[in-house]
Amino acid sequence: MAEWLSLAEAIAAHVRDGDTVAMEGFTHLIPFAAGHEIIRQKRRNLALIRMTPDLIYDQLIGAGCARKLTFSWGGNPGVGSLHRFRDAVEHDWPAPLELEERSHSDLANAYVAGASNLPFAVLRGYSGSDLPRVNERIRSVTCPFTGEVLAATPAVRPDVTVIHAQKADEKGNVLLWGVLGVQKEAVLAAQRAIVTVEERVRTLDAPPNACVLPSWTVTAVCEVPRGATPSYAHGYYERDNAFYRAWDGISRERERFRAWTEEHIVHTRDFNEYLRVQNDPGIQVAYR
Amino acid sequence: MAEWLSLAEAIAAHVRDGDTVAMEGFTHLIPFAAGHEIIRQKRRNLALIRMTPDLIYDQLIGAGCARKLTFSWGGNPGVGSLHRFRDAVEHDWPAPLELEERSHSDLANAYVAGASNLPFAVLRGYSGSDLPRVNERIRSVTCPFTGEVLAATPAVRPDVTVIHAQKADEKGNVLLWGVLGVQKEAVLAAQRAIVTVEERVRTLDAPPNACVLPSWTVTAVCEVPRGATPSYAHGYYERDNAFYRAWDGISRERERFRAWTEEHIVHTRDFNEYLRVQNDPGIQVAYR
Amino acid sequence: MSAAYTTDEMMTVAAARMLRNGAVCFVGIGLPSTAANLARLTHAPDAVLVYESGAIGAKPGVLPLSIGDGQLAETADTVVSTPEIFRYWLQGGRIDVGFLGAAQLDRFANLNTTVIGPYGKPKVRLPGAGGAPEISSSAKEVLIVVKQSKRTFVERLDFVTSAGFLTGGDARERARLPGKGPVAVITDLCILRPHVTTRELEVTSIHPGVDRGTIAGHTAWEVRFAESCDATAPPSAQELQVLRDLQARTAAAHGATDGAAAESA
Amino acid sequence: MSAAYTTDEMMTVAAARMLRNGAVCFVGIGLPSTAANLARLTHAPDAVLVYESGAIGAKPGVLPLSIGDGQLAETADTVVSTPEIFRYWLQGGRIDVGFLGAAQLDRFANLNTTVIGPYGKPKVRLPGAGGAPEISSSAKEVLIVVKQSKRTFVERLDFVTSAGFLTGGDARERARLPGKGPVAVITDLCILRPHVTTRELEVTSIHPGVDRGTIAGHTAWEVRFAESCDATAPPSAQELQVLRDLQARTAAAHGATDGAAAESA
Repeated sequence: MAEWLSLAEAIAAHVRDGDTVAMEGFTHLIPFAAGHEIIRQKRRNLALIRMTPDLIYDQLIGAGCARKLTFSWGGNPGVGSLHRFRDAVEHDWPAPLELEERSHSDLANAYVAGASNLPFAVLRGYSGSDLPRVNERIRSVTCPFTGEVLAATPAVRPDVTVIHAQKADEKGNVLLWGVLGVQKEAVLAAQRAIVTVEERVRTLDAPPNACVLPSWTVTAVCEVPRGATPSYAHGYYERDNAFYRAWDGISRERERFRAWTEEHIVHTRDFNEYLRVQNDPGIQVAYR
Repeated sequence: MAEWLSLAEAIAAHVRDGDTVAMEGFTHLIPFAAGHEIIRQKRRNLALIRMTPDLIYDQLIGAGCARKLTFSWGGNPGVGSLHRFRDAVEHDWPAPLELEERSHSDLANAYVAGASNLPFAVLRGYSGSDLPRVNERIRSVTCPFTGEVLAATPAVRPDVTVIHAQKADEKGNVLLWGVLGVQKEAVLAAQRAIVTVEERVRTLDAPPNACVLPSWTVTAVCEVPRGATPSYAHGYYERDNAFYRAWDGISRERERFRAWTEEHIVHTRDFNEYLRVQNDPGIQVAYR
Repeated sequence: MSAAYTTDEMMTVAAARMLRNGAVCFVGIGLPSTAANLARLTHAPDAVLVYESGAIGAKPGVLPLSIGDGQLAETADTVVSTPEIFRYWLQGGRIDVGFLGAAQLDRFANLNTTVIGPYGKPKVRLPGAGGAPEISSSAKEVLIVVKQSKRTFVERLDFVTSAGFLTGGDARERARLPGKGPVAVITDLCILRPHVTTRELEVTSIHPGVDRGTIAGHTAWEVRFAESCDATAPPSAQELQVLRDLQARTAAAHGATDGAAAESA
Repeated sequence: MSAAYTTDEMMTVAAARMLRNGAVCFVGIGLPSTAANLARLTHAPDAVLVYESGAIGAKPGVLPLSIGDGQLAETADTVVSTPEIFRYWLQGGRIDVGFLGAAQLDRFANLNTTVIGPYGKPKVRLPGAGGAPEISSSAKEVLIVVKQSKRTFVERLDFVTSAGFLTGGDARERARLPGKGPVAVITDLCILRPHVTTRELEVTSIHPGVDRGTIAGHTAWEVRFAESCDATAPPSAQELQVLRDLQARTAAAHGATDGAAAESA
């Protein structure tokens, strides 16, 4: 059964130095508040997994939390490069970053294998690509019926998965909708799962086949309104496209990135204070 | 794009003698009207696939439409045996029936492989079971990462899949909800798909992550109200449990089964006339 | 104090008691569903019932006649597809307890739901495997509910549909099945549990009014009795009342005879 | 008659024209999304846009800035999970046309979106594969939209992220890739198509105001011209107006510069 905790408590209890951590959300519902809290609590040597690293991992990598990144597309969507990611890969700053690089189809299948308690997944992929030459964990398997050779990829089994969702009820049952990404699989593939939500509600009132994660599949649930901004939460707020563009400037140089991170993350108490410093339009009046 | 047809037209055009046919619906939304029409049109030598054969395949087998059955559980749920299925297996009546027997988990995975255009699926299954000894198409595959040996099952790729759903819009986009079974996978695994629906509507008004089959994945769509009875259609009508129990008596002896089938299926023009003969409580006043 | 009760009621109550509160339970139709719902309505209100039709957290007010009744979907926390239920939930290792029935079982709790007689020319063609082979391997624990008779408790299965402890001893571990396997067989006469090393089933609790001779007379192998063999507590008045109320509501809703149970896994 | 237009507009219009009505199109962000939506708003109202975020049949009123914008979900026929979109829809063989961009491509339309320089110590670390390797193999046809320059149209890729025709000839068929591969590369200068036997790209249509020397000067290999090399029709007034209206609506909605395009696959 999920335990309702503050985000600080949840990260303190369930994300440990050296852990393999998946933070998912495919452009939608990216758990930025949780990412900030990991930086704030100075976790180190994390093996990060995420299909689209996005700004959330640019921040974690630049802040020195990561030793490894498993990913399939590392850019600032609609804008350009992830400068902290590139700086780590191209210049080992602030530390070398081991890459385990895959395709979207591969990583999506690898999460499915993890959720299904299988050691590997089979896909029709990578034909003619150089990726299997630089990642020895992309292998092949032969169909025992047709003799066809297909790509094989090891299952993803994170120590902890962190996602953001729209709602959870008192018991900790979680509901998300809209662009679902790979969140359900990432939670079910993990040993532990932390879910931040926009609202804590009495009942979910979910449609019959909605994406619901029962309380007993979740370790901790935390109420963090606007916890996905600058990503968006369908039905709650829009994507902060201006911030995605601004990030290009904030992150381009090491010093400006460091100053921004100190002011906005390290020296803020929590995500609500971040929203205040950031002058986020959604900050509740109560916190001003 | 799906074409709106009468059920008789759809079966005439898209179900051929000798076809591999999957009619799915896991206790819910079983396409009985379509099954009757296949009997009425006297299709022969069908290779039937279905996780839970149920009354619909008992009828098709007893009527002599089938040469083969791929299945995982063949009973009358909550009642007992499928007598026509048993008579075919135990006494070759009305014809020998080749069995390809699997487990639920296997067949569900095999449909997923079919929908995914993979030649086989991998599952953790059958350990210690005799089923692989009697079905040489249950094989094994070795994980290229861990060396673990897992079960492998060939993909299901029907010539035609037939399902029943709640609604379709003018364009032929199909919506189903409630117990979803393996219908989406069965449609996507097939060369052709026929969908009967409770209602033709202007717009589906589906929730964002509902189970929708876009029109371009469906070959023919047919409006057949109550087309799943004696199974049920969530939101429309309940399961006719009395008929499931009555079937035990109707189907137990060959002669009574034959007489029933003649009167109710062969000599009725369509499913509406069947409902009238059957004195179904849902038969529209207009047809009386 | 308890009212008079039938042996079926004793069996159902004994099975229900096995389910601990909060357990996630994969339920088949018939006796398992009755027992799991009785548990939910008595000592285990937070038991999570998962039906192979995809209903997770179903809380039906009456017993379903089929594994996919509408009420299961309506009362569930969520309803997922059949592939998902077998892939992410059962194979994924999320099921604490799987309930199974069988047409035949042997002393190592291996189960047959496929055929009586040879596979190619069966005397009786049974429904088949359903979900049982993977429930018996992937659920963390398995409970078997079945009426006891020499036809059912056989010396040798005609067909092994689902693995219990295979040939006994550590055979199951050697076959690397993920779950622990059967922890109890609950019958209308007694409760049997696997011996800690041999894994042969032995009687650990005898229902009221039943004697050892009756149990031996309903078992085709020479059944063993545990050293400390208990007497099963009779159904309490509350257990009986909740069970009978549930069956009365079910009969009113379905027009079903309460004993209607299929061997669906 | 058409108004003055930019080379980017010519490229987008030429790409849009390639999409036939009713085609099911797997779309990445940036130029592919612009072109596909322009097609939908002009000659191909029944084109089905599938975004890798899971939105099937999206009909956005403005261009999405990211692959998973809320409007894609709101206007879609259905939104499925990321695993499903790659498994059932792309790998399942349901995509008629995949649109791709690239940082580098070679004469056989192989694509690089991974690194410039050596993989282990790159000069420029690009975003990576995304969906491209499987789009390029599983979509029935692939359209590539990319600005032409010697930095982009290279003699030899630093890294092959996604297969075009590999080493040319029947190499792609021999590698048993399911889809036909690239059918056209649309640039700001011209349209190139693979030669029927060698599969080397050759210029088949030259945009207005561009000459062969300019194209050769923007290609690092010795580019070939088809025997019957056409002149691309300039954007029509209607095409331009629909495109500009779309971009104006997008700018108003996002405050985005219209050229903002990532190399997301």
